[in-house]
Amino acid sequence: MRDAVQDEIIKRFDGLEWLDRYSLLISFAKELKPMDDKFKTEENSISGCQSRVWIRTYREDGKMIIDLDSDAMITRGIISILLKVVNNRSPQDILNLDLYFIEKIGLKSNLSPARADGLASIIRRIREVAERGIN
Amino acid sequence: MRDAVQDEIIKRFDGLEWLDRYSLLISFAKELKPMDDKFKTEENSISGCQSRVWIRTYREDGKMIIDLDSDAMITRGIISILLKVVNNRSPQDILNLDLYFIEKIGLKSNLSPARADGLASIIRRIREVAERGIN
Amino acid sequence: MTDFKKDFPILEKEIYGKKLVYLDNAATSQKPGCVIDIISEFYRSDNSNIHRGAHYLSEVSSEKYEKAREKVSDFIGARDPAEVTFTAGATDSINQVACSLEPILKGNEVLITGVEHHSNIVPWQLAGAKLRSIPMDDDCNLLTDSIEITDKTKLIAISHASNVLGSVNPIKEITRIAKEHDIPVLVDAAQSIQHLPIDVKDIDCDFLAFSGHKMYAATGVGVLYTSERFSDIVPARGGGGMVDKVTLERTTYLNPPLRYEAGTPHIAGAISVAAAIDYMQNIGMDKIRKHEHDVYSYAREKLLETDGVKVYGNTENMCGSISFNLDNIHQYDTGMILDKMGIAVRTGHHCAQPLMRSLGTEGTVRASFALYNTKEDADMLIEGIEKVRMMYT
Amino acid sequence: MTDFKKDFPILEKEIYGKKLVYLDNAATSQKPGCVIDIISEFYRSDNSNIHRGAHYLSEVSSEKYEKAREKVSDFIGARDPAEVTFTAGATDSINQVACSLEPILKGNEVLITGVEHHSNIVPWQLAGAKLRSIPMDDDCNLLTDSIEITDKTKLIAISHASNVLGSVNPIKEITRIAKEHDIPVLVDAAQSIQHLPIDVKDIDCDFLAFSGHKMYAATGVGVLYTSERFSDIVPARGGGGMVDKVTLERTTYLNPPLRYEAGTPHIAGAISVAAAIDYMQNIGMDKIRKHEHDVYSYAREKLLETDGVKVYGNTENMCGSISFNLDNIHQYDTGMILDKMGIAVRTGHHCAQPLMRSLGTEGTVRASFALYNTKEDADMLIEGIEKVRMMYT
Ligand SMILES: Cc1ncc(COP(=O)(O)O)c(C=O)c1O
Ligand SMILES: Cc1ncc(COP(=O)(O)O)c(C=O)c1O
Repeated sequence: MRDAVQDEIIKRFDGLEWLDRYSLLISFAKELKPMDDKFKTEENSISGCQSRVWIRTYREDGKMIIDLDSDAMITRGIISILLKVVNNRSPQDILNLDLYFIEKIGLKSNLSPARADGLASIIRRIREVAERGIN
Repeated sequence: MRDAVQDEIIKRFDGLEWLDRYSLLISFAKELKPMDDKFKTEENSISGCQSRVWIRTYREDGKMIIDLDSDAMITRGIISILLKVVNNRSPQDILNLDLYFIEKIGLKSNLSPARADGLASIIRRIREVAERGIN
Repeated sequence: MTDFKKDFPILEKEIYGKKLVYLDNAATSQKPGCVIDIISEFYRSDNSNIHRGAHYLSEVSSEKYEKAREKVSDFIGARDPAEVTFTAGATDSINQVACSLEPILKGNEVLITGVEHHSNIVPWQLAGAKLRSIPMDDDCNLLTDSIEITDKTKLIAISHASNVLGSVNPIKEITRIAKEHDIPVLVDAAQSIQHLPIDVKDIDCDFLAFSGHKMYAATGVGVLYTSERFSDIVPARGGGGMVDKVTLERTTYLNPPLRYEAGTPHIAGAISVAAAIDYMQNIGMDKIRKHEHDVYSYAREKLLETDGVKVYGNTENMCGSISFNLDNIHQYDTGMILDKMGIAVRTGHHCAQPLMRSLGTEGTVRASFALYNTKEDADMLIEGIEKVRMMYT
Repeated sequence: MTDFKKDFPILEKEIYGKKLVYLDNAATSQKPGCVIDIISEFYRSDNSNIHRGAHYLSEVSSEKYEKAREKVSDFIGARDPAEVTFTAGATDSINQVACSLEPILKGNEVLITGVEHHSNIVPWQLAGAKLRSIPMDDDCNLLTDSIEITDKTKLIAISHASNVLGSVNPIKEITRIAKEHDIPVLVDAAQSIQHLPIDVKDIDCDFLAFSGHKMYAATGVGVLYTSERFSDIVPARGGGGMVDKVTLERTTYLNPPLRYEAGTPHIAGAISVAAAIDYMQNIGMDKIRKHEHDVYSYAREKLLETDGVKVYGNTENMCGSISFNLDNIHQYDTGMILDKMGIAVRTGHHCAQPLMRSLGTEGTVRASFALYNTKEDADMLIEGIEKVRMMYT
């Protein structure tokens, strides 16, 4: 299932060298609105070892609003892109999403089970919230 | 230090095939006077896993008399040869002995530390007794 | 029948000028070239420590390690790879369970069988448990009707197949009875994982232990399956890789499988287990089992037909090992002479002294088979036995 | 200086099109081709289970295994090979000691330092001991004058070198103090065995633990030196190979070393440790140490000179690891970008959370060196760091 937002992101990464990809990630990171420190609590954190990630979600007009932040720039960059794709959608939409951009822009290694703090656990957490939003 | 008894034994094994060596060991075994069952006690046994070995020693005219037996024929064969070399000598003689026949007749593998019941532990036991005989 | 021997470089060897006939597979199996190569390849191009790596090689190693876990998980029919942890071997796996369950076992009772290997005896003793055996008949069939479970019985720990006799225990029958009493069951699969189909869901055991080196993989690696029912027991070992938060006062643990893997694991070993499973599955498990069954039955029959040979144990299903003695000839003598003919068997108590006592012998000669053994190997064994008998008369 | 890199096949590799600069040696070292070949060779022509073998291959394997034990014994200056047991790794070695000493430690106290790896923290907690740290100054020098020993102190367990900082602890000073109070000392040599001369008689420690995989040998194997003073403690693990007589009621154990090696050991692993020692000794330990010292000092100085780099710890003797952070850049970011330049470092808490807390950081970037690293590798690291800083401004 094609998705315009993801396709657009994939295009921006297309053909870039590794280091340039990371530069681009950093510029995405800079676009991300920082989370208010008061929300960076233990409960809101996604446990891991490499970088800390906080998540906060709420509903507005049936849409899920997701607020994510991290103390590492690369993680922020990934989060920033992820939010472009998943934020502000209905829980069912989110569950239906095929996040093919991850593989296409070469972030698959961040998904490995070895990376407890990787994209995988962030996505898992978002899906869990979305599922609770449906039931 | 050359030793006539050992040299004689080495000559008998010389040039034999593996299986023939073991046949010869078995015929040596048959020469060995069996130990009286009443001496085959736990205390007299040399602990090991592969075959049981019993030892009994006493002194006669300053010489050490060693009585050895085993429930396995190959071990009996080895014991039988060993006794030809070490039996009926003074403790000091026994301690001075260089048991070169072992390597020469190809029994070295029976000496490996892995063989708790091998020749090594029998020899160790004999030496221990001989040492006590000196002090 | 294809010739599997050619896959195993060591089987080309000559021992004392005779072609090696390796029948000591219950002690350890040989390794196919492809498994050996995968170990080398790992060290040559992927080696790195796993988990939490910030770098490429660490990702590669971690991925291969976790893929190995998945492969094992599928192979034994686990619900989830998190139920599979890599250990240092079957003995280590059993010790870990004994250590984790010590608070429950101490002063209580573990029910075992009369054919257990010391590795399924001593760990329970060290945990402070008393041991009792399920009765068996003279052929070493477990008398499951006579299983007696008391308030003190906190675990049943049984081997799937005996390393001495090759007898296969009715483990499903036993887990069924255990479940009625709500008692966990540990299955020692050290001698079955390489011979019999195993599905932990079907067996319905709580723990399953086996070694890599007996199933064509590296030394120093084993597996412990821990049912998700036991996903929160206290880990037996502490160290890097299994903790969440550590302070001097208090430490919290990760979830399984990492919870049960303290320290750097045997990464190459785990990968070799997966490679060995691949090797077997490429041949086809059914094909292997049929071939093994044919050779095993043939060898057993031949031995039973041979004059002056006493074969121990006789149960409905059997695999792997056959134990015997020659009349009036010490097992050590038999083993030594067979060795000189290039035939590798093992002799002694096979780490099963209680069984030896009930068989009324100090030891046996054990011939144990693997997928590469053939009827010709069995013939060589019989021929060897005849020669031993000749030498001793 | 000869080029040792050529001895290590993996160092030929390119990562993302860049030549690999491997600086994650404190996590695990790479293996020289000769060690890899010896492992393969073992499986191809000697593989068998060890001890009590009645056959040729078993004798060969047993002998190689025992020779490996002797080699390790000589390497660390043990009085007798019986003081050396092979384990599954440093973590496993420490856990075995914790388990054996549990009766003494439970409810009492183990004295550690503030730089310990979780593997030298959690096992003592699992044994029911309380932990207290020897105080250190801001540079992570142990304040041995302030060591406080109470009636509850039953063991001192210290790392020889820190896996995070590279700081070397004054272990001889500590064993001296410990002996005055008749308290045993365990030395965690996981990060020193490959860098510093070690003589257990000279150190006068009671236990010494290290891993094979960090000293150019296989994964899944480690060593535990147990002084003959502790030759009769209760073994931590039970199983085949370590017992004398086994009945369901009572089991007696063999003497060390077998007493402490339950189950089939990692035979190929032990042999690989001996091969790794051979490899190092063939180069010459002094030569290795001088070279490592030169490269380490050079890298450290360069890092200290680089703008915006904070280096942690500063003790008189240092080896192996250097930990640092770039101002305002998360260690994870630094590690990821360096990785993309082919430079493998590790980032995070390095299994030393208590130390991280006292350093006031969540993690560091760690570059750790082995005998094959060169000043050029250090230059590449510095160059990489400059690039990271550019990307982040
Ligand atoms: C039935 C059984 N259980 C456990 C073990 C122990 O296996 P390992 O020595 O690989 O730990 C063995 C190996 O001989 C065995 O045959
Ligand atoms: C100081 C120290 N101790 C212990 C260990 C544990 O070693 P292993 O993971 O090989 O068991 C390590 C390894 O990181 C270490 O650096």
